[in-house]
Amino acid sequence: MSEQSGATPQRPAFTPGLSNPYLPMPAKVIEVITETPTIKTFRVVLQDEKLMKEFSFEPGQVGQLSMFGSGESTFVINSPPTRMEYLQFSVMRAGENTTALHSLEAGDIVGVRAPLGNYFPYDSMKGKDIVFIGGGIGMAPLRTLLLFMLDNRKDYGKISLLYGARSPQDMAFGAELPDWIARPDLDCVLTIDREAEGWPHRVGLIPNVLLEMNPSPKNCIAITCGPPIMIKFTLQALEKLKFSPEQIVTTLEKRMKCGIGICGRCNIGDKYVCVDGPVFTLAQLKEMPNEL
Amino acid sequence: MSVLNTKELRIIGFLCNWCSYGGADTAGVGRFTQPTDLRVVRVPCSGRINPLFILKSLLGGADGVLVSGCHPRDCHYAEGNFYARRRLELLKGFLPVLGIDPRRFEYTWVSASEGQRWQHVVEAFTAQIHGLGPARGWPEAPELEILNAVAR
Amino acid sequence: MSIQDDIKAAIAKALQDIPCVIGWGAGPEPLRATPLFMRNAADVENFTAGFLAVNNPALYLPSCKGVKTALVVKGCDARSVGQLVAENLVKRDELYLIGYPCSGVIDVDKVAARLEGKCEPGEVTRLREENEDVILDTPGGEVRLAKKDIAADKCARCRYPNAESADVFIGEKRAPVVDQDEYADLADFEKLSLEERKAFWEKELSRCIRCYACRNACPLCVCRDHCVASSREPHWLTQADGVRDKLFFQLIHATHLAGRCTGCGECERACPVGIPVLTLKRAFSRQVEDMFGYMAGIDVNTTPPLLTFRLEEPEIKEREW
Amino acid sequence: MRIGVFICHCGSNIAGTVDCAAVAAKAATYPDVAYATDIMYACAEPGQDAIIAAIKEHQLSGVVVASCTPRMHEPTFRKTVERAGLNRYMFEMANIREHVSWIGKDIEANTNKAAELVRMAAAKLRLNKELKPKSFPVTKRLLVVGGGVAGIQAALDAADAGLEVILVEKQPTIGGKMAKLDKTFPTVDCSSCILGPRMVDVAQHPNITLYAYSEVESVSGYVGNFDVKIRKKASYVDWVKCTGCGLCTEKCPARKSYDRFNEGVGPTTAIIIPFPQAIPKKASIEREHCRLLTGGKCGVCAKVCPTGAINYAMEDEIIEARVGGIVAATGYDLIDWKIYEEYGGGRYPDVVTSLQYERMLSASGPTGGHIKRPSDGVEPKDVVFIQCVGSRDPSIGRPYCSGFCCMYTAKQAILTKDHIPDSQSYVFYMDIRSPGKGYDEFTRRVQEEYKARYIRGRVSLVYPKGNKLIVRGADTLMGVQVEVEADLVVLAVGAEAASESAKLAEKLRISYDSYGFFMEGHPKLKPVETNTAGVFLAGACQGLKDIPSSVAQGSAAAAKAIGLLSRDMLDSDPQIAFVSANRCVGCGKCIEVCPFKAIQEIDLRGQPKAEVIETVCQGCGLCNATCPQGAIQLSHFTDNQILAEVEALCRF
Amino acid sequence: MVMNTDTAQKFVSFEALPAFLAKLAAGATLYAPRRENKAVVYRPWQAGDKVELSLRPTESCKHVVFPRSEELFSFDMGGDPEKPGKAGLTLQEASEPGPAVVFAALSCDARGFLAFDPVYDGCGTGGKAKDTYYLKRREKTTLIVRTCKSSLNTCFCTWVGGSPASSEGADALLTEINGGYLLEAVTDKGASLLASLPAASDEQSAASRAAREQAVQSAPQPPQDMIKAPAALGALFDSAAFWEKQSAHCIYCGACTYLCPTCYCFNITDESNGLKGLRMRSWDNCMSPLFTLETSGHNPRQEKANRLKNRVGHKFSYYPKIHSGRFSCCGCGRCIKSCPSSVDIRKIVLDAIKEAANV
Repeated sequence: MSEQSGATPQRPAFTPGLSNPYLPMPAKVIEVITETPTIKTFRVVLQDEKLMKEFSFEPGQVGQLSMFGSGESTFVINSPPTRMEYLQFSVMRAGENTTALHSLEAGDIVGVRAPLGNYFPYDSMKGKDIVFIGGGIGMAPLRTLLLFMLDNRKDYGKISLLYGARSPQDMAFGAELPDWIARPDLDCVLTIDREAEGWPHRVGLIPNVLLEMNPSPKNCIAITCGPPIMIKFTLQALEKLKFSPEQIVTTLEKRMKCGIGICGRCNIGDKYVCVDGPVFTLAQLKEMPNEL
Repeated sequence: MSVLNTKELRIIGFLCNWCSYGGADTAGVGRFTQPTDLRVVRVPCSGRINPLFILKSLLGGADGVLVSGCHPRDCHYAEGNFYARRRLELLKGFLPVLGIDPRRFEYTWVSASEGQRWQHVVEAFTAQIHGLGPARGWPEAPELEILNAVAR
Repeated sequence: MSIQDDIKAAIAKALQDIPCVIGWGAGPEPLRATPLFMRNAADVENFTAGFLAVNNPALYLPSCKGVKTALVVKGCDARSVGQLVAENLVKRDELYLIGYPCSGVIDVDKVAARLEGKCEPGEVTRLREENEDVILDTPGGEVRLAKKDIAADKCARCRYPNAESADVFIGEKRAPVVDQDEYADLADFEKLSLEERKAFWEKELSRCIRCYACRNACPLCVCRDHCVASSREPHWLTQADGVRDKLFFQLIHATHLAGRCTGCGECERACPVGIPVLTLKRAFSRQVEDMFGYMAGIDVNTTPPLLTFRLEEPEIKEREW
Repeated sequence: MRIGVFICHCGSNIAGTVDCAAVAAKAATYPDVAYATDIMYACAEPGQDAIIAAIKEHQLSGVVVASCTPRMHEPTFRKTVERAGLNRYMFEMANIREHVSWIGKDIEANTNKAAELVRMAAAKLRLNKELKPKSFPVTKRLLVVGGGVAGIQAALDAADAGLEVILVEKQPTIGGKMAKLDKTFPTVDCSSCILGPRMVDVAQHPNITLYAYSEVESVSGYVGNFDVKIRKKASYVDWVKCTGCGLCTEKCPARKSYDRFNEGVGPTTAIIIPFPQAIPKKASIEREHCRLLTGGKCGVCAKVCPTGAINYAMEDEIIEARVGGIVAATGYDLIDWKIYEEYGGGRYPDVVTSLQYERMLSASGPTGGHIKRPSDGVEPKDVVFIQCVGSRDPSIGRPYCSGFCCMYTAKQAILTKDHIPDSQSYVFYMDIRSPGKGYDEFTRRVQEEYKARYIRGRVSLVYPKGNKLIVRGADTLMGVQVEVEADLVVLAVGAEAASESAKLAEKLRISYDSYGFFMEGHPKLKPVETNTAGVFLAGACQGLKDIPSSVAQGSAAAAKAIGLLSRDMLDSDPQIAFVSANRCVGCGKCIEVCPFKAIQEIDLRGQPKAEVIETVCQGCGLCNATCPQGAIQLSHFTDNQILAEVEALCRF
Repeated sequence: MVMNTDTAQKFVSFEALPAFLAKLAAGATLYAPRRENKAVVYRPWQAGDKVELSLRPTESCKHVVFPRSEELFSFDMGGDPEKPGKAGLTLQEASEPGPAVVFAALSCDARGFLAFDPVYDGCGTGGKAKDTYYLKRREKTTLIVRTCKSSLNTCFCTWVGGSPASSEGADALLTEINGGYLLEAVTDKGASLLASLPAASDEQSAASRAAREQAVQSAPQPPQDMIKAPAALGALFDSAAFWEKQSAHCIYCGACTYLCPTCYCFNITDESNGLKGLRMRSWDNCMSPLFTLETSGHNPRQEKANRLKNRVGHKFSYYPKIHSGRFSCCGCGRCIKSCPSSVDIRKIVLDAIKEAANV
């Protein structure tokens, strides 16, 4: 990784709230937002006020959200560290635990183990243009960094967001989109895969729209997250746009259990996504065994 | 619960909705008095009953398990009880291999009209289980003890 | 030419049209062979059949689906294949079976018992077959053992030594063993009282490490990647180290094998801690045979008994309550 | 989940032996239970309103009602929770009436048991999923099985309402038992005069397709779309060509054939038209009597047939049809009275059944309406009627009253007097049961006006003496033994379900009782429905009844069928199996066992997988119990839901 | 804490062994190899139990510090009388483990713990997230290993830095000599355990030394180029053909991992009954396809070839890269000995080295 790119994810910043890293912090769900038919957003507050006050994390770090009796799943904390009234997790219903999480209602108690993993190297991105490319639920990890950067707007150059989903109904964070679009300091492009009635924004697959947007790689970092197939073609598009591997940052998803680099399942070669990731540059990924 | 612990045993019944559950209803409508031990799990068809439900019950602390379905040829779903008959018969023959008294499990057929027969089945089975007494449990991992609301 | 060479010739011939032939080759130590996937002439040179050809190659068939595959099979292996075919889990026309007369296979645990006090089976440095005997080189010198004393239990009552369904059969067919009761292996267990049986399973299962070698060695256990042993939907089992869960898994396996198990014994052989898990399946098999006259893996055209029924079941004495 | 629990008192039905408040208090401690209360009548309007109010007030997402059997009110409460905005499947019932309060008086045990049943229900409910029905098109065609008066009525009513109707009759003619009757009680009007026109209507109705001499071979499918196979039995006569002229029946040399229509009163030919008003009026050959078909020599009928309709090579034909609903109207048969040795066990020719006597009375019968003793053709003077032959007799497993024998015996006594004015009728009876309109008056008339002698008592023996039959019995009113010298004895033989009703029930997947009578959905509230959706009952197949009741039930069954088939689309029950495709290994075991062929193999990215055909699946769950990895699960009765109920018991 | 071994040699005669074991068992749970049916397993020792020393244990003793399943904590969501159905949350950590002694483990078993130690000490998080459950047990466990008198066909401890007489990772070493056993403390923990025993004579010490030397002599010779293993495996990562061939007969059960003294992977699951339940961890294994199956259905190691590659790669490539060249393998050979289909990890590694040389 070149110094110049600066896009080096940090070493783990594990700051457990308790001495036992497996013990979750009890947290109360204060709000549930139904984003799409399959995605719900949960805003939680640690029950221990002191812990909540002291809680700190970096954009891109993840947390293990527990539904007691069902289990834990890993989600990025998609609220930014600059807004600490609550921690926000967005959950796509797919398996048993995410289905259980979807039954949560305001007032319910969950467990949180956070922050875990590394984070976006936002310091080294200072002064640069940023292109966010998010697909579907992949918007969640981008949201935390996007809001963080908007909250520290002067530190960064031009910020663009390309956010795509299958259809208007599948677009998460709908409540925030009007604001993002309206902001003069954010270039927000929304797209859906196929034409839909009343959709005023773009239509087309993310990589294609990205090529149309044609962002300049000069002094620019592209940050992308989304389903594997979208990532695959987005990376191709970015390479076509002459982004170097050092300029492309993504965040990975793996099956995780312990979250602290022990249980052994999230490794890619000698890297553990839960502690060495989830944020990697494409340059790093190219160094690693091809086992995504 | 406390008093009943000594006078009731844990008997689980798996009843098909169309015949035997109806038969139990008919027994109720007819006010045919029955022992109180039995707890009924309603399933659509005796063919729905995976023998593993019965094994799970017996390993998990049930003292007796009773399955009842439609009489052969009368299955609401035409064939479910024919399959059940084979599976349950095999299961019953298998229980002694585990050291479980096969009399802790019985299966029978009771139609929706046979309230009196249902009464007889419940009486006879309950008496049989009381005759055998409480089943000896199977050890679990110690950490699972918390799952038991009542230590058995 | 020996039978071994004849089989090799048959394998080589099969390889002309078929990409892979599964048989056995030299294993990591003298008492053990290992399944061998032969794709070329050099592989065939490593082929070995006979007393060490323990593994059941039918195990690999479901994962070969869609690709024509040849197997060298013992009689018991052929039964597993037969059952897979009967259940339409593999297609017969995707298979090519090379049969040979099997005279029994080794049970390393029996060797261990014979070597007790001398050395461990893992210290045997060489095995030679000499007619009905094997000669083992051990640290304490040569030990001669009769094959029949160290052959697997199933071999002593083998009724199908000849892979009747083979596409090509190498060698003279052997006469089946008929003098031992098919379920003689259950006799000792059945002498136990109900209480003793329960204690027996509690003791044996307490050793289980939940590695599921029994399951993965079973040629008829087809769920493998989707086994309910670790699923939450359905959630039959906890992952805890308790006899109840461990026994329950064995009951899942046994009930799923009821009417399907051919008694190849691979589950029990695979168990690293020596739990007699085959007993559970054999108990079902005997009942299935008594009740439905069905022995798995013999007739590919008969539906396995738990997937069918008869309107009248003469052997089922339904209880009248 | 936020669960609300409602413990119903059902007045004192439950509260009498269950401490409902205690059960509610216990239920309040169960997982996810946010609200628990007891309630006087959950099913009544105030009860349902209270449930709806509680759902809204406490933001409940699931409801448990502990009350009567779910077989009774589950649909009611599902609608209730639906009215409150919940999915109807977010509801469970605990049966604490039929399964608790009504079967024991121990309040402590009952209360505990009720609380445990509620715990099971709540444990299951926590795993319930919202289910939504799929709708599917309905075949607007009705199958009526049985062409007796009930079936005829059902067919005509349904056809008049615009439905296509297929009427299947086992015999070569419709008309059933009523067609055999001479007169009907209590009006003593001519049976064929009132039934005949209705039969003609059937033949002529553009919406009715009649398959006589046919039987239902198999039924598959389900409400809205049953696929039926009908076996049209070989009549050896091409009915398209047959004009019903009857020439063949006159010339047929096999004149000793059993006359089924006439109950064996006199012989008939091998080729027959059952009776002059038969519908269809077509000839048919009874194979076992035909000289050509059994011996290979004859062929007379073929020679005489003016239209060349005879076809000895004819074979059974299978007709396939899809129908939306089915009415079973298969009627009854007489029991085998020959088991009664005291009546001669069938050895005395002058002991006849009531139905044989009807044929003897009928002007179109074999005796031309003249009553003659079968033994010698002499007109009888003293006729003894014995009631309850095979009715109300637990010793032969027929403890029930056949219901109509008292009335037809009275009618036959009247007709006897009409035919033979100097005759004397004697009636041995147990009780006279005549609760219908004008019925009791009728039984009085026969005694008072027609001077029939009614003797209350059983007949202990009938034996021949010379050319008479001595009927010995008790007169329990007088307390004396009586003996009557009879010329003819008529047995009022009891009835039972038609001989093959059980087989049909199995094909229709409906229940039947130990006598073979089909089980109605509910003895009070669903007298013509069955527990199999889309199958209705009419007439004596459901339970013995007389003509007016049969006709009424025929109309009622038609009304139900019309109601069902008036809809273009039906909602399928969403309690069906579903496949978790990523767990399915495509082994096909579920496909093998599914009784409904509701599972098919599909190809998913090169892998074989099972797929449930949603409108075909009936939700039996056999596949679920068969799938080794549990990849196919039955909605609303998943493994985890059943395990939750088991755990709710075993872990406590 | 390693101490001067020369000063702590003790002797226990065959006859005195039961009394010594009883003493050990009095203060801790004493695990000793026991014959059960065809297997030799480490079980809590009770007076009268025969310690099986003629056959090598089928399983490793890792379950003493890393139980096959254990509670992490329990939870109770009930308890609020105002909101009975669902209320608060009480978490209760699992109770502290008691002291344990393992008697007569194999020397390779002890070296297995050395593979565990850095991982459970939180090396992944720079030491920040320590696995307290493991560490507490490890600390409270005293390990007495034994010198192997001979090698099995499947033994290869010498390939991976071990030896049949190694006491690395153990607290004491047991060597059979004439008339009994010589016990040699390696750590203070070991020494305190042996304190009550009589000191060994010089003769006995010499005999023990000789026995150990003899054991080392008889051990298999390591291949020359094991050091190339990490690079070779790295180079072959994308060689699907190599891994398909090596894994063809593997039946991907977990026997190898569960018997392995260095395999430390686990699963975490919840079990509950109503409002109460527990979070537990249990052994898991990388040969299972479910190990890495993601919720989306995607599985980075869907094929068994990939899983075997990860297992071998972890032990001989990834782990050494992170842990200064140390293999995560102690060469006990149990994975080979007990493999139902005779997969031989030695052969895979050697083939890989050979193959990589050709690439």
